[in-house]
Amino acid sequence: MEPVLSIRNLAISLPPGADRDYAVQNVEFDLNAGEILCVVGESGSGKSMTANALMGLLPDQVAVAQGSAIFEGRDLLALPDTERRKLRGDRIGMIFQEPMTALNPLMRIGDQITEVFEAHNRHTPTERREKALALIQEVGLPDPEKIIRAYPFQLSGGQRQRAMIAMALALDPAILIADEPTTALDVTTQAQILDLIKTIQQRHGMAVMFITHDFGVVAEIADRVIVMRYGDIVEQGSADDVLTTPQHAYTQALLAAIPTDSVPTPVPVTSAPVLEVRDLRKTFVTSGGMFKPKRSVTAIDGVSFTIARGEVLGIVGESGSGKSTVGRAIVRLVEADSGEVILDGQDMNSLTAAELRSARRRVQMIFQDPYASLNPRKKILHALSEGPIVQGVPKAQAYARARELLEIVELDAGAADRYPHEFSGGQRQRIGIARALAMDPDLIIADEAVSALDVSIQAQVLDLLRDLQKRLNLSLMFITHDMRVAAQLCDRVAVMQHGKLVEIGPVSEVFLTPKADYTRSLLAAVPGTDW
Amino acid sequence: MRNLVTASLLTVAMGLPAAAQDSGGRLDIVLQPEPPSLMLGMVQNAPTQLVAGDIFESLLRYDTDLNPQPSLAKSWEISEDALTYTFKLHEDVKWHDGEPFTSADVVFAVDKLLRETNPRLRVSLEHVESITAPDDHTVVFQLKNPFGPFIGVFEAGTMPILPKHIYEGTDYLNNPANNTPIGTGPYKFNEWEKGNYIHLVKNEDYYLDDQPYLDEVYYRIIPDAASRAVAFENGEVDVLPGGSVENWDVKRLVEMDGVCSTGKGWEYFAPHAMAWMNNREGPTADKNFRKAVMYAMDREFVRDVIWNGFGKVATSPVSSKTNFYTDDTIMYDHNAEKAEEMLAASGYDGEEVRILPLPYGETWQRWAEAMKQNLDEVGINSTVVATDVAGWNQKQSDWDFDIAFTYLYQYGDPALGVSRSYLSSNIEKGSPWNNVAGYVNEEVDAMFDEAAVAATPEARQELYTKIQQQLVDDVPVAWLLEIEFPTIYRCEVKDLVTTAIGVNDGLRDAWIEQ
Amino acid sequence: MMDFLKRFSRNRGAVIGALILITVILLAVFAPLIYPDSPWKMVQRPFLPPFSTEGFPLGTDTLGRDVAAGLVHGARVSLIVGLVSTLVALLIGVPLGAFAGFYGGLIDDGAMRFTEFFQTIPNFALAIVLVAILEPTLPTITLAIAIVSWPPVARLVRAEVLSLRKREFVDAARLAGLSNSRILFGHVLPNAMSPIIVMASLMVATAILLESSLSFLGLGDPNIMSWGYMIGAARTVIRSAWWLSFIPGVAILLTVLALNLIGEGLNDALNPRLARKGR
Amino acid sequence: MTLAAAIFGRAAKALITLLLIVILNFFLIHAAPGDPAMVMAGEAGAADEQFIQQLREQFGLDQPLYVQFWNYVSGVLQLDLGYSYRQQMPVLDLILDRLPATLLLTLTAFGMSLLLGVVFGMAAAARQGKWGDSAITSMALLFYATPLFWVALMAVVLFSVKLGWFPAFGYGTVGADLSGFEMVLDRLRHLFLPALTLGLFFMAVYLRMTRSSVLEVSQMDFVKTARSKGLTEGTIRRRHILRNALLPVVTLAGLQAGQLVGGAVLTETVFAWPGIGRLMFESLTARDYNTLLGVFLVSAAMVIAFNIITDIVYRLIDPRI
Repeated sequence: MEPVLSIRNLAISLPPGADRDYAVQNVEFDLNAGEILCVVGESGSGKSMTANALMGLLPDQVAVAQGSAIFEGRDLLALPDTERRKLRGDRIGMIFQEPMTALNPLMRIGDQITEVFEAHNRHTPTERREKALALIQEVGLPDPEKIIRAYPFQLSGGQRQRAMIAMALALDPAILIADEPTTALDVTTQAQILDLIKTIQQRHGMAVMFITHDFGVVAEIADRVIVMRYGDIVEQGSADDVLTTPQHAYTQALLAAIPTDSVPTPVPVTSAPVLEVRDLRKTFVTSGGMFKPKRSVTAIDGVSFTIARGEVLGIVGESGSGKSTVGRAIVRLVEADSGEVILDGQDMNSLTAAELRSARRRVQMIFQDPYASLNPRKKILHALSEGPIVQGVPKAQAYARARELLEIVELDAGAADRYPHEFSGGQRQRIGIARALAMDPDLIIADEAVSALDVSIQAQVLDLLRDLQKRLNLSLMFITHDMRVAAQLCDRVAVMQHGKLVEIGPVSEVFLTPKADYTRSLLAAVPGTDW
Repeated sequence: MRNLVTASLLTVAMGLPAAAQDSGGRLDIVLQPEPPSLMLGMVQNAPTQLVAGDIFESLLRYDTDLNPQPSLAKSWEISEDALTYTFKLHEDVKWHDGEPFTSADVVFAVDKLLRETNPRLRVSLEHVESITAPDDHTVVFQLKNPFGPFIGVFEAGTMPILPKHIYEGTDYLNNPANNTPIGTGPYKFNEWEKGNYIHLVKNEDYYLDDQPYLDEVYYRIIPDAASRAVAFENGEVDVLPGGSVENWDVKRLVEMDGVCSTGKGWEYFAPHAMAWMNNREGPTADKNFRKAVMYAMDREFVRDVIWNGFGKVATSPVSSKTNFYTDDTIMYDHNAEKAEEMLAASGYDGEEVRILPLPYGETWQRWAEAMKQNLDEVGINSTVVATDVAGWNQKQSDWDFDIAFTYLYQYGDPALGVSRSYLSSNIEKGSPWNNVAGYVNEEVDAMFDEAAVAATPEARQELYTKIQQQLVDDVPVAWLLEIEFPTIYRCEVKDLVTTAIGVNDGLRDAWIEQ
Repeated sequence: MMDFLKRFSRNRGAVIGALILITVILLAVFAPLIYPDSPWKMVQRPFLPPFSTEGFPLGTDTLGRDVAAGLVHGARVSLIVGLVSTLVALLIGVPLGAFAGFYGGLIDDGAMRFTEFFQTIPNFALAIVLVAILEPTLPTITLAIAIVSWPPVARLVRAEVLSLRKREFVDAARLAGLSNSRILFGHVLPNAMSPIIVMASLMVATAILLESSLSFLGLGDPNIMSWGYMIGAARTVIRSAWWLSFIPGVAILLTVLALNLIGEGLNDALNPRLARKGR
Repeated sequence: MTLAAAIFGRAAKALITLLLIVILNFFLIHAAPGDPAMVMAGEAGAADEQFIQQLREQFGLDQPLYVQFWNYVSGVLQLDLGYSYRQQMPVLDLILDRLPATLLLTLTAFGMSLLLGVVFGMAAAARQGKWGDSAITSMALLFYATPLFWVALMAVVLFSVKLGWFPAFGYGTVGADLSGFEMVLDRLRHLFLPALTLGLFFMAVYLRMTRSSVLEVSQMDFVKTARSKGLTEGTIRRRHILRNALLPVVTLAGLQAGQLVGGAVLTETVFAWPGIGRLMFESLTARDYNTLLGVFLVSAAMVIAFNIITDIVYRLIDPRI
């Protein structure tokens, strides 16, 4: 097969002071006409840098050090800026990860599409509009006449990504570069967008360079795969080969780190419930002014469930399903409108502020963002001991316990005297776990605790959590959007949609014989389920 | 005894210069600050006088030696007993609205309106028995007793003649005509753009032939002193009345080509700069302390540096320009040793003395700073109190000061402008214009009372000499400078300052060389 | 700390600014040693131009006072007014903004209405009126400047606290059972310090400008030699002795400039995320 | 929410703010030492207690403070701002007389500083790190650090006295009887220096804000999107960066309205500009309570109007609100 794009010996240099000299080195691959090539790697592997280099969109201080990229007989990397500009949007299109920020918030969607034609001097204004409408139609957006006049903020995330695709498609490019285009989307939306990209690729016969960190997505969409690590290509081959018989150890490790779909055998819940939630409700009302209408969103709509001592309950759902709000309502970071949260027979919702302060110890949380969950100005020791000290534990004892806990979460006890910024994301998440344990809680709520981590790190933290849960007989409420993760860790799973609990039951039942339609569609949307 | 002084011939001789005057032209005069009103009968602010002095007229004007000159009155007689003043008025005078001017207007204006609204005239009118109009063009003032200074109160700012047909029977202060003054003067009010300018135009029906000479006059309101100087340099304005630019600029401006200046035109006012010293309490209650202050001050330095050489060191409560001045008094020179001696004699214990500067511009501020330094040098602790015009008035009225700068007009006669500051009967809280220092000396009180009504000038001179000797020894007040405010103008402007109140009523005779 | 110094010193402007400011501070501190006599003392002929007479490098003013002495003593006043009024403004603005941002709801509404109210009154006009009412002395001028300067602080702190209080480490502190005030003062405010410090450095500069503007209008403390006073006093002779207002004007300019440069340097050093590239 | 409703809402809130300002200032101003009667008597050069008392009665200052307060506030509620003691005319007339001058000055200074600030800010950002950037930012820093009144004095000396290009002060050539185009030209010549002086500082503020905002927006994803579409840098800057970068500048401009109006006090004094800023300073020294209160009220209303204008501009730029 004839390659549309051949990259040879590509190296991209980083500015002095970066953690390494080159973002990528010795990169060589071909992109063939009509294929989808997935470039996979964890953060910092250089996969996005490569794509940006091809587009000529590298940040100021980063430059191509050597190499060539032959496209339509010319070396992209050697072209003058004006020539490359003419290629962008015309022969090579690109879509990005964050549909929320990749569109100009102040411009109508229609204008953002038609300006592609304008930039390349194609068509008359009327024709441009016609073409834009057709493109909107093609990417499956409803009511093109309305969309063309809409501003980005009036569209959902999935719709915006479709609009982005419409822009990239406008001039029927030979190559589409997609940089993690579905990472920020919910799983069902992701499935639809993947579908759309595939359909369009086939219809237009484009070559697609698809950058992702998710092997599930790879399995879903890729014809060929390149695996990158620290700026090197470690493995490339057909999708089937790489996924089923990975050659390189790193690929093997990555694939092994992916939570499998093998559902654990259900452990029957026997012990008494540590937490009982009864008919919990919460509606957020944005306070209108004198002339502003009030807006209300029902986040929790009559949710009831229990968690037994030593049990792991997963709460899964898409963004906006209310799963995080349930977690925060239980610890009263959000005040519920009504309902009971009974912890060992005591209703948390009826406590006064003072009573609450001492009762809070009993439920702790592990947070999502490892960079925001630790106070950057306090040493780790402080983070781990402040809570116990406030609760009356003597200082010396709290400090000793803090160091001990650091070892429990497999960090060095010396870490106590360092500041958060000295740690990696995975290490910070371990500290977050230690902090929760420090309070000796009855229940730990982990809110998307591994979502922000790379796959391999994610696996390590999950291992740690599972291990601790077993060892310490922790009760855990595990909130996640990732069905695979939930399947791996939880005893029971609750599925939420629009603030309601649509299904709850042992993992095997929910995943293998789902009762609710919504659960089924969620499961169907998980990428790479067939593989 | 002065009898049958008829001055009309005299005026012709000295008022009119030899050369023929050119008619026409426009004059731009700086005005600062913006006057509250042009109704001279009710408001006597300096800027009001500057503008309204050419809209309204009084019976007399005064030359720069304070001799009376005809104005609305073409001649006058004072009876031998000095009790009857008879004025003959010009016959063809019209108000700006065309109504004829008669003696009834004079009687109404002085006896009714001004008696109510002008506190300064009110004091003099206490000596008046009656004001009558035997015919349309004669006015007779009958006095209760001889009052020497009386011939000096017929000046436009003190006794402007206002139209009876407009004011009679109205609420004077709120009469709508106050905004569009109607006078008999050489110029008519035309327009007042607030914050910007006041525009007067020539009175075509003026009773003197050919006069006035100018077509129009703009009084330009420019709030910043430096900008006023620039305006003069740029040729935007032609006349800087005394005090409208800072002294440092005066020196520079008068050295420019084609620029003339004169120190004349202030004789009637004879501004006397002085510092009240609180006679009631604090270190200044002690006479020796006050003398120490007098010796400590370097007033020549102040005149030479701060006033750029303009003015004269004041040696007495009476200005040397005012009648009845004497130099036969103790002289306080700048003498630190004597000051320290006096200070020791006063038993001064280092208490801090509060100096209240006059909030009328940088010159006065510098002066207060210089005084503070002078006092420091002889060992008097002092602090300058920050204040603005309102606060300054308030603090003086409430006697809340140790030393307070001020300057007062003398109005040509000690009985009009000097005695008010020293009479013990004139001690009253609430006004900054009486005996603010709180000086009490019954002997001086008696002599002042006697001098005001003494029949002959010689008798008055004798009394005033004694008064001055006594006061200079008591130093109730630190006399500083006889201030000179030079009027700066372009040399093409002729006959601008011919009277004792200068530009205030000088435009009648002023003309521009074409 | 070392990191901070390194980042700060990488900004050339900031280093220059710091050098200027240190010079000004040294002059201010050692003023009584350099010029033991009162700066008000009339020591020579008036209007000596700079560099014309030995012993009076910057010449003399309208009354023959040494300009150099005035400049050195004036540095103290400018710095004191700048620093103290900033401090007072922070004392008003930081708690107000912090409580508004942290507690939200009615407290926030009330505090913000109050702030808006002060921002609606033209600040310089308010300062003039306040000084006129209280009568100009060093403390009242400082207070007046503080009163018109705090609203931006309150807004800034509120915005910072609003975003910080949603951070997960604040949630964690809450779950640890910490009291609100301990969370606010122990966790939230320390993280808002960087922008506050940057803003404070700029406020000192603005306060110095305000003080000089007040003095220019004759609303200064007449017993204290300040740069604003020197310009105000010299403006009447600006045509014949321009250097008298020029020199203190340059002193103000340099000091304010230095503070601004330092502010930018602090901004770069304390908020590396927003640091300007290419330095 | 519609624009009209938003403006209406703002205006309603503004009324309450204005009333509070009236109340605060009433008591502030009356706390100042001295009163208008005293000042006016002082200006007359001579007065006795009777005269001053007479003035006080005329002005109603002999009444208890709460009565004066009630009279004033009830007057204000009926749009009667009282009578000026010093200028002897209704305050409202006085202010309406002076307001156009101030509006002309502040709006020109505002427009000029915003325009120049944005243009130069963009230019600096486009040359980031290069010589041109340093030159522009240094200039901005200089303007930012220079006292306003000092610039005013220097501008007069240079442009008016030395070069004679522009009149040093005033609102127009007095008595020139100009009309039509000539009058406009004359007014513009008089406007130039004051507007420049007042505008320079704010130009520097907007310049710095624009520059940093442009740099920040340039890093945003949608700019990368625009590049990936093949737009030229000029188009990207104009169409994508500028509009987004303007948002914080507009917000800042609204917040600084109070400073702008306050700065007019100084500028109007130096340039003899017959506006309400100068009126304010004059009536403060004269303790002309009603005028001072009226000016405060009107200038606060101006600040609110500026805020509403920037609000509208913001809404026009940003469809999200």
